[in-house]
Amino acid sequence: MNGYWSDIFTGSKSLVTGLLITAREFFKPVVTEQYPYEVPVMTPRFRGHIELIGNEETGQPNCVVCGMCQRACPSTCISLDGRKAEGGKGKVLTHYTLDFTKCSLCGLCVESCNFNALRFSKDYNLVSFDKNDFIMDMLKRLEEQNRCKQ
Amino acid sequence: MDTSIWRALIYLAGLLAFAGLNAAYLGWCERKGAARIQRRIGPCEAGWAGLAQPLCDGLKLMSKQLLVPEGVDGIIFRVAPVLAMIPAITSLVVIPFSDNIGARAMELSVLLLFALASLSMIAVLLGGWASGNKYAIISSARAVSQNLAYEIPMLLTVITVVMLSGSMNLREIALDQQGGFWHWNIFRLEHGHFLTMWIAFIVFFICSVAETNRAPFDMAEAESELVAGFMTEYSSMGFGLFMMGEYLNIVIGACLTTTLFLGGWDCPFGLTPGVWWFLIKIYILIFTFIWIRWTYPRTQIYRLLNLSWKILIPFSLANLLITAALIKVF
Amino acid sequence: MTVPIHLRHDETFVLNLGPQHPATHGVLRVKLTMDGEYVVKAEPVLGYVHRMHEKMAEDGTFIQFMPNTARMDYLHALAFNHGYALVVERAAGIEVPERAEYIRVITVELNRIASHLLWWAAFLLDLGGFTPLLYAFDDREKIIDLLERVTGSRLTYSYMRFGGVCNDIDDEFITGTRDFIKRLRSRLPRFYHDLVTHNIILIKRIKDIGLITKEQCRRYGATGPVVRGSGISYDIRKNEPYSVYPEFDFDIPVFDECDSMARYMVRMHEIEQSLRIVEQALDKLPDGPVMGKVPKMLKPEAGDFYAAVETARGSLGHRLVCDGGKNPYRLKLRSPTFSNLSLFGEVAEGMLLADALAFMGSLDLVIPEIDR
Amino acid sequence: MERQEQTRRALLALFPEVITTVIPIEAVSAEQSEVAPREPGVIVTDFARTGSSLDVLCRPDQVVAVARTMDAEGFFLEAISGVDWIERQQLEVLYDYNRLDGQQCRVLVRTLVSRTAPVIPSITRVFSAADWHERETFDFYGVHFQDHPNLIRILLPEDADFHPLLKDFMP
Repeated sequence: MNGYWSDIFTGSKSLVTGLLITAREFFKPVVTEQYPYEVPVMTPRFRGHIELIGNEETGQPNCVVCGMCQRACPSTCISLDGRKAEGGKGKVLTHYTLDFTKCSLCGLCVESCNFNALRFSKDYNLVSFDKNDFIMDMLKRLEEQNRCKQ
Repeated sequence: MDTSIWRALIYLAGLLAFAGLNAAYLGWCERKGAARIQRRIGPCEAGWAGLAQPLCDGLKLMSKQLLVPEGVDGIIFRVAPVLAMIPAITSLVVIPFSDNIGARAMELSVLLLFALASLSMIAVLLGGWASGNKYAIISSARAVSQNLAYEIPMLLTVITVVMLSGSMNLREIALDQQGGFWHWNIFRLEHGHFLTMWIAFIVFFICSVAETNRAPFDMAEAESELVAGFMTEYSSMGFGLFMMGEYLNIVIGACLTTTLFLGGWDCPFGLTPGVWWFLIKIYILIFTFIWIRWTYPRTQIYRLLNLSWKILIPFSLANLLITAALIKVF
Repeated sequence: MTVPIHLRHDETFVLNLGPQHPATHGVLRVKLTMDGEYVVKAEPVLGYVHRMHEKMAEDGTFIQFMPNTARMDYLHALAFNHGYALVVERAAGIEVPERAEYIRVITVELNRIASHLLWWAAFLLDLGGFTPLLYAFDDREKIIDLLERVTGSRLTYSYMRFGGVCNDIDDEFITGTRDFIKRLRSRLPRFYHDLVTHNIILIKRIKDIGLITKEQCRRYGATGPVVRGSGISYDIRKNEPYSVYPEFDFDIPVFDECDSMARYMVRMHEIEQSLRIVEQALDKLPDGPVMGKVPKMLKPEAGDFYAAVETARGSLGHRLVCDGGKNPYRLKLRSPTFSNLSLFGEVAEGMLLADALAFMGSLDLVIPEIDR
Repeated sequence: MERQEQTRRALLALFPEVITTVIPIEAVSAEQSEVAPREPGVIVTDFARTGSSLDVLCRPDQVVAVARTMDAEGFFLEAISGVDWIERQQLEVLYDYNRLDGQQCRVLVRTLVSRTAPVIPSITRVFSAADWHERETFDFYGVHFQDHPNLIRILLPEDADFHPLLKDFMP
């Protein structure tokens, strides 16, 4: 029989402590972040989709069209090509597209590039109704960045 | 009690308004209360602090298509939600809101209330059975066994109260407890009733939580096991009626507890009795319903039945005997 | 306690639990043959989120499979990275610098705490308690912010490379982790134990439910908290020490009541043990490089290699067969929940539906890890 | 380490006709490729290097006997994986056994089966864990396990008619 009474006693005591804890929580300030009004700040290492880095003065991409990032990508979402530079040394980038629908943000491409030509962008609210909006042309994006920098 | 038609019409409109507003805004209170306990904000977009949220929910529910799945027992499927609402609203008739506000003070109002409560249980059973969904059938079987197990201790505690105040009429019971909280059935200092009556209050409160299928006894509508219980196949206003029925059952449970134990419209210090005290008590009790729901996990069907048969019924029987003895002695 | 009743095997009906069901936390389908509310036969059906990771491993080079490892058990992704990195380092004989080992242990243990917190929240949700979920997510969010600061992603990390980790941790991460440890230690007794563990409703709900005997554990090859809840002290970090785990002193919580309550207590104690490990690792964190010397294109020599790692759900094994080329010839992923779930059919017989779901919650399933 | 010795002696009982040769570790991988294929037997391998302490090669029909010995020794079945050696037209099935108590000893048991008609006796009677692992190996490689309780596909859709992990499988 004592199991019966101790059950009732400990049981109701645990129920009451539970209630007190939630009661105390009831009066505490709100913890959640109201998204559309308070916009979260991304940490410096946040990995958005990749983008080209242009050197400061000329604004040309540092990329030398070596294709390392294209090979390093596990889901083959980078496609780039270039043409011979006039001066005959090295290549100039003509076309650099990222198929963001297949990208898994793993960062292998940025790591494989040893000409400091790629970095992660910081924008995270990318939304669109059309799938081909995510086939991004990086060159055009770099030109826009340069234009709005002037 | 003049029986002019105007009085009936006014009370009809008043009670329907009370039922509709309560059913809608209890949803809002629940979401706000839950949010506050979980330290978030709750609905705050629609209208100031989300006050228009119930309106939007109502419009959304009404605008959705009322889908009657094929292979379903058509008539019963449509009747069940309405059947869930009818007893909830009709039991408001006998609730004594205050001295002069009270639709009808019938002699056997306590009996009527419990008859209507079991009627809503039938609605749950029909709703679950008619929708032909396996989950719904399991949930309605659970709901019936749960309501059955919890009506017995509830009735036993009500018998003690009726014995104390000598009449089955809710108005008399409330009148008998007027004049300060020491007259309330829960404390009742004279004749030593205070010894056991608070146990009756706790037993009655637990049973009313179980009666309205609210957590921690929401076995019927257990989201994580039976998806949505007997309401799975209902969409738009079918589901809406069931939800409003559930919220109204909570309101009636709270009104009954206040009238039987907390002295109806009586002011705690016996000064200014009035309907506002009645409403304050109801909303405190409703808040505890919400508070309990967002604190505890769900019990399992065996524990639920054990709790009732092994703990609540013996306690209410003991309470019945002790009060009877005390009445006899003093 | 499952009431021993006579199951009427003729009057049964089949109830499909899943693949879309709130309690399965993923697309697992369990074909339940029910007699009333009792489970007569339970047969999990898998494959709804099967992506054939093992074929992907054979197509790409060694490093290109690293992002995949995080997509299997996204709650404890860093342990999967660690397991894959270990087996390839064992195959290619790569040395990992001391600091990288410590960083790996710190991030894996933080990820284990986050995984246990999410299990606890989802388990309580299965049992009907909604509020603890919010409290657990409040704590878990702190860990995820910390790990995002270091690795760059919140859930599916591909942070580890063969020979070390891809970027170093900074002082803000260290101070943030120390604050987190203090904060969680102060919250554990009140929000986790007083509100839930000692709650009579929860105790009655998971005590003596889902009894797994030692013999069943061995026959089904279950590992992790499931066996530690049945009295078997089997933890890869102690039985098959890898990385720098021998340098930390932590103990393995073992309960031998074999029921869901024991598994619950094992995981709650493991949170405290992981906090201890992270604290000691932060104190002894050496300086130095975080990346060893690794050839650009890895070509490990032929042979069979196996490495096991302790994830939050059990022992994750990688069976790597190399033929000397730059792609893994065959990579078998031994996922812990695959074996833990295989005993569900036998243990869930004769249980009530509500108990069977409580038992499934105590097994801590992550469906993409089962289906791979 | 004595657990490893005890297991080795127990396993030797299954291969009476072959004297075990404790080949030094480095030779293990070398001799696998060019020298004549190994005869069934038990080899001690360096745990730190390959992750398993014993490496057993046995004929397909001995698989159940090995499983019974392992069961008697108190091991548990960790995993069953298939490997498709397409140049040698052979399918290799690897059984991993491990210990749940403290003594660490992982045993790798391999069997070679022809690629055209891969048939192996099932060990589900001994280890229930094998039920799902064998169904998965059947699912990916088409290895047919005899008297398996219900040998149907586990991860791929029921009506799939291909075995993806075979080397000659083109999606």
